[in-house]
Amino acid sequence: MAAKGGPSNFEKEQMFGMAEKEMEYRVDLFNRLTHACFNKCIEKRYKEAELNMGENSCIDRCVSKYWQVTNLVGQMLGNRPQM
Amino acid sequence: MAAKGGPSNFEKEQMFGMAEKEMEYRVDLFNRLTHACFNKCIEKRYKEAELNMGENSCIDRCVSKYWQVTNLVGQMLGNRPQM
Amino acid sequence: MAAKGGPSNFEKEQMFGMAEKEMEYRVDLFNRLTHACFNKCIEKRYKEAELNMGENSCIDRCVSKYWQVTNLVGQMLGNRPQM
Amino acid sequence: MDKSMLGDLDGLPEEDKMRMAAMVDQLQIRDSLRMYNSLVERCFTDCVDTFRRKTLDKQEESCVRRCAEKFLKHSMRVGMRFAELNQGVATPD
Amino acid sequence: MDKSMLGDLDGLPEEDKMRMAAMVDQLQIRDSLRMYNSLVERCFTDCVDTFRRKTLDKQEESCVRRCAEKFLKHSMRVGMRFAELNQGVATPD
Amino acid sequence: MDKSMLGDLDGLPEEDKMRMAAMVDQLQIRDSLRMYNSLVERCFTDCVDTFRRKTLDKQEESCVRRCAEKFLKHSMRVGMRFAELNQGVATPD
Repeated sequence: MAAKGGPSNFEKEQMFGMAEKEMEYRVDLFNRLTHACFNKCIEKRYKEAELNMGENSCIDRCVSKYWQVTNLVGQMLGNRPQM
Repeated sequence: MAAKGGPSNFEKEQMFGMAEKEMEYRVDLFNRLTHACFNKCIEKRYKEAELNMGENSCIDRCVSKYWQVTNLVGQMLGNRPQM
Repeated sequence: MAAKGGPSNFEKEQMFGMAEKEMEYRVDLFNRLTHACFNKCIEKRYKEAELNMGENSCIDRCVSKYWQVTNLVGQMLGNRPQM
Repeated sequence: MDKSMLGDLDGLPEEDKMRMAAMVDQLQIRDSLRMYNSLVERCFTDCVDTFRRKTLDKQEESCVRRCAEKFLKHSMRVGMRFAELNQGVATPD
Repeated sequence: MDKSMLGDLDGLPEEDKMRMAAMVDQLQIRDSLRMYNSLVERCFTDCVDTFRRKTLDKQEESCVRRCAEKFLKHSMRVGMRFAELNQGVATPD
Repeated sequence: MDKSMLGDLDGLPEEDKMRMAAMVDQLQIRDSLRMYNSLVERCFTDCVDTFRRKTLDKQEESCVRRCAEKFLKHSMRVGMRFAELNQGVATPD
């Protein structure tokens, strides 16, 4: 199978597995961020189907702050070999 | 491998993958419904191990309403090509 | 492939699948336990980055009690063939 | 989970049927284990609130038993109603 | 989810590209279905609180509609902001 | 997660051991990434409550740092106690 100099089947499986985990991570991050900012910014009585101006600017800032928390925690974990 | 006219291995993988996602979806729906209706209907002090009459009828109506919400949201998503 | 008396490929897949589910179960148990005890024991204002003495002993007892609940519920489920 | 959700498998060769059945089994095992974990989490969270000892006291233990019992009965009832709805059984209000 | 997250696939043989694309498709399907389930759960939890009937009343139904509509708009806006951050677009406060 | 949970692998051929080890690695990577996501979610939820600016203020930032630090220490302690219980180490009350 791997007669040429390319990666072995085993290495390929590893590579596909890593790519899959990476995508799952991003999807999970996006979903948690979406729910966290919905909880922080959206008025739960749902009087209207539209986002109002206050909600819109809250969402933009919320995404930005969540992103910063992700980076901040990432730096902290980066300094810890056990992660 | 796929000498006969049947589906190729690649198509089979796709088919199995879709069947798996479909089952995961149903399990996920059932679990969320179960937890949502437990939260809505069950008295949390757990004075008794039996479901009382009020809880039983609440459960029946809760499942029915949850199902309707599923259909309602499904219709709304069906009208949106981006989902 | 399975010319020798060893397990067939199909049996191997089953075995790997079971081992995977078992590991996923333990990881899930550990994560839920960690979050449950964090909620029960840790003061949410985060005045300090250190765990204080009260939190430390709360964590130890919390893990122990969670473990007992796991065993207790496991016994109850063991008596039910439908699980 | 219900094996009937797989629909019509008759057209598949024997080998694929086995593989499909194995997949269903694996998903059921995963689901049972998750349900076990979530049941423990719920009853622990609802019943255990003091951490002065490292063993459950009598009251906590019986609360956990009732909680688990109740959740299982609840889950079974939900399962019945859910199956009816999946099969399109209509009932009056 | 964005296919661009896969980075540079040009080096891969055709067969592996197809497999990678199939994997992305599968993850997107799983994610869409989960999102559907979580949307239903949220709007049910926020909008339905009485269980004297087994059908949604008008008020509950319109609450669910607004909730779902609002969540989808929210989710789309979050997606746009998230994509900008992923691409390193800097904007003033 | 602990590799010892795999029990006795000695009976397996070399190829299967490699595959089992790869599976454990994959699960550990997935678990680490999920833990990272859940840590971010928790500390964001507990520490960030105002959205008048798009950058974290000093107070929020230090709250997040303490929260993450505390969660990691908590998680490590839970891991030690959990390992003892898994190994059946009995201790007095």
